Amino acid sequence: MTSNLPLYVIAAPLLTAFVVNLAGRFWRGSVAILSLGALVFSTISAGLVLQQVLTHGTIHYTVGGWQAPWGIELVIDPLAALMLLLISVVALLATFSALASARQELPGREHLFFTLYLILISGLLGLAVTGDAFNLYVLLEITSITTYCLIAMGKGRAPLASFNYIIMGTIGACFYLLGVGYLYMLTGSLNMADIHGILPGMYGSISVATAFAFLLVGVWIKMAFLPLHGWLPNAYSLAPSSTSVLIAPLMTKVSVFLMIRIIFSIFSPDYAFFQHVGVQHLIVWAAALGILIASGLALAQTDLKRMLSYIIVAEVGYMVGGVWLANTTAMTGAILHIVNDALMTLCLFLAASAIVYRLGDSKLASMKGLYRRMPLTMAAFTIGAFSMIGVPPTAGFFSKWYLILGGIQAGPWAWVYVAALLISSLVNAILFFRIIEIAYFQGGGEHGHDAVPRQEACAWQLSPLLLSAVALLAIGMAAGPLVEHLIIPALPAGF
Amino acid sequence: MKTLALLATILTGAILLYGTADFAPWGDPESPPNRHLSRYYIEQAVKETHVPNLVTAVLGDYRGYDTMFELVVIYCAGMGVVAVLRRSDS
Amino acid sequence: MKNLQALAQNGGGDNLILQTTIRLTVPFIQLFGLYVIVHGHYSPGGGFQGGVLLGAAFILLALGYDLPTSKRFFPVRTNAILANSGALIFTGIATLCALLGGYFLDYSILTRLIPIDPIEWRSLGIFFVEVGVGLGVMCIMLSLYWDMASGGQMEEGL
Amino acid sequence: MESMLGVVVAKYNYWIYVVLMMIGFYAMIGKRNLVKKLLGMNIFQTAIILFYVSMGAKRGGGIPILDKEAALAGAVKVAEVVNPLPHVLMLTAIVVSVSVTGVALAVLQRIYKEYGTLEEDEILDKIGRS
Repeated sequence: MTSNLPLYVIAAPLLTAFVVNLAGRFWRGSVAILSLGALVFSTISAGLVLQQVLTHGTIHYTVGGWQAPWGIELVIDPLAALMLLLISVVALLATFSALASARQELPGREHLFFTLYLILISGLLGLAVTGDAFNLYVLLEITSITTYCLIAMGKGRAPLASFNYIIMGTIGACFYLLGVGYLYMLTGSLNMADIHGILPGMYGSISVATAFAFLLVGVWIKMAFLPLHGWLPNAYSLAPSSTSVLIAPLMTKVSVFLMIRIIFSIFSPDYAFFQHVGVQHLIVWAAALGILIASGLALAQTDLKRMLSYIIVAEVGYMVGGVWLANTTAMTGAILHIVNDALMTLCLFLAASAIVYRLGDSKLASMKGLYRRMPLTMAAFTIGAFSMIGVPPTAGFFSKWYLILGGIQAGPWAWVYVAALLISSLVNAILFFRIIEIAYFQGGGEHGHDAVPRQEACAWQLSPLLLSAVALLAIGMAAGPLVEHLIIPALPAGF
Repeated sequence: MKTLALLATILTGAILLYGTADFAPWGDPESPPNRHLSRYYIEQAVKETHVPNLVTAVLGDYRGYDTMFELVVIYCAGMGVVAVLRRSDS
Repeated sequence: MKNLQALAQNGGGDNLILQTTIRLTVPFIQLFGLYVIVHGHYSPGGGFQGGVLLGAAFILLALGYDLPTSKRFFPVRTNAILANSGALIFTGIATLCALLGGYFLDYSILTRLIPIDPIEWRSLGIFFVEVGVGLGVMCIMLSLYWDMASGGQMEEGL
Repeated sequence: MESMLGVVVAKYNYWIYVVLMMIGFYAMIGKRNLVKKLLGMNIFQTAIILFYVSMGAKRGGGIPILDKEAALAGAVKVAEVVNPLPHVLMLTAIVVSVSVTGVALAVLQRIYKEYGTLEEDEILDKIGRS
């Protein structure tokens, strides 16, 4: 009899979502208390689960007490436990900021907003631990539906962006479902471990290859891997800031994690990477091309949130490429980059949300003199930006380091990926120094220092922002031990 | 644009049809999906849950976790529609 | 003819036959919906199907009369509260099983509350869960119709 | 040629679902009217439901509702009962598809209020002009 702790991590936000919806109608203040309470509980439990998994090994939790192939099984391996902790920490930090923005952007609809918000978090947590291929589809749809609604709650063009996302997201989910159907037709099972055990006998089959392709394409659409990225920039930049602080850091990273799950838990690295070397090379090259194109598009943007959205698309290329380089170093880099990128994106989007909260929009042109107006916000933004560029003491440097080393290790065919990574870092530097130039050197100069009154974002937004910036520095400082004790054990088995 | 869409559609359909090559023919009682899990459900579900309707037994118990999230999905849709459309919600 | 057009323009074009038919059939539709939920163990049916039927009964009221009538029979606030309770019944029972020391959703552990045969509890647990599903689906279906038909204004329907 | 025909006849269910799915998929990515895209999405999802249900079919199989006494005595012939699992999965998929359709319709109403049209080209025109 194992403990129920992993499930409480998922159940706490889910149950609270319903209670928030009920209680929020009568007393607005309860929304903040309940959501924060549930997420603090989830974070602590997730920490305990991670510790338990690291000491005692993978937990197999059978929901309803039914043994694995018959019932639904949750598999909490070290990587899944790490994702649990990452998701709950990021969600907790984002919630502080979302509470403040939601009060400003969606007055009177906070209880509805936070109902969907908590269910989204619960769905993401569920995705991290599920060991059942069909259950993964259901959870994928939960995260999608809540995201569609949360984006459509924005003003102006937001519903149109949301509709495009609905069409693309449904294509992705349906492709995934088709892939699961093909696997079910071939193996008669839905449990990932069970499929993993049956499949090796039929690896030569065309049907297995088709299933693999459709599963991958489905997840790629969800994570906006470059040729399939069309929906992301609009959806993330037009969503209310209270939404984008949660979905921008988490959705794409969880999808990358799902890709790792599909490759390692359903199929095997041998099949995915080495059976057809040409496919592996093609995907890494596509990732490299994706990084370059997305970085180029980011350069053309004049809006902060839109620019950050294109950077997210580029970062997806880093991680997909890192996974498909298929060596231990690159895999370490990819997993470390999932953690780092979630925190970096969180930091940058929290800063963007604070800026929108004060300025009303996120146009680069209106950010003049922002260093004098909001010094702490911009300081944290700068740390996030440095991390995104990959400046040494910050977290971003180390994951890029591992990725580049992995690229070099993979052999001469991967030089495109390494080059793309370096060029994209350079482009990021240009991007962020342009913002720093606008916000630090332009505006306010001719009127002296007192022309712009100091007007910091409210404490609800500032504290998580500063915390995430400190976390980036701390991860950077402690990168060595972190990789050794957390990332290396979390590398998927068979590697 | 339309030609591109048509090509993509035909390509997807062709891959999907080509991928059915190794499938058992329709209605084969010995095909993998009819052999592996379903045999256990048909033989054991009534003994283990006392529910003669196998679909209900599997839906409510063996895969109850799915069903829970299924209810959450439709709940989300309801609340989401209220959040997106309704202006006069008190 | 002119009279009818004037009636339709004033929104008074209510159809007596339609309304009487709906008034007569709604109770039977609801009864059938309850039957489908309750009898899900022995015949095709279950929470979703029955919930949709129950919701359809109220939607029929809103179609034949108007939206305010259906709101009088089933107030908006009650709808929201029942939808939440439906979802809470399911997740609550699931969590209760975990809190009692079993696995999540392991209904047989509920014997610790009321000591009957664990396998009977599984059957009973499925039933409770289906009731929660039916409640939730009924409210959500009606709420979806309200919002769609009135564009979120909640004043007049189709 | 004959063998090709034999293959098609033995697996005609897949042909039907693929054709249906292609219709839906084309509508989703090729049509310029947003409602048509939504309808395409519904056709697509229906095709997948058809695919799953056809997987569980068994020649000579009956409905998956058993006689309780016979089942408890272990007297059920597996060959006479169709596979219940795809039906369970598709109940879930149907609910998901209903939910997505609902949300999409609500979003479409918002778009219509904003732009007064549901033709993608006209909407893009209006965005470009403003």
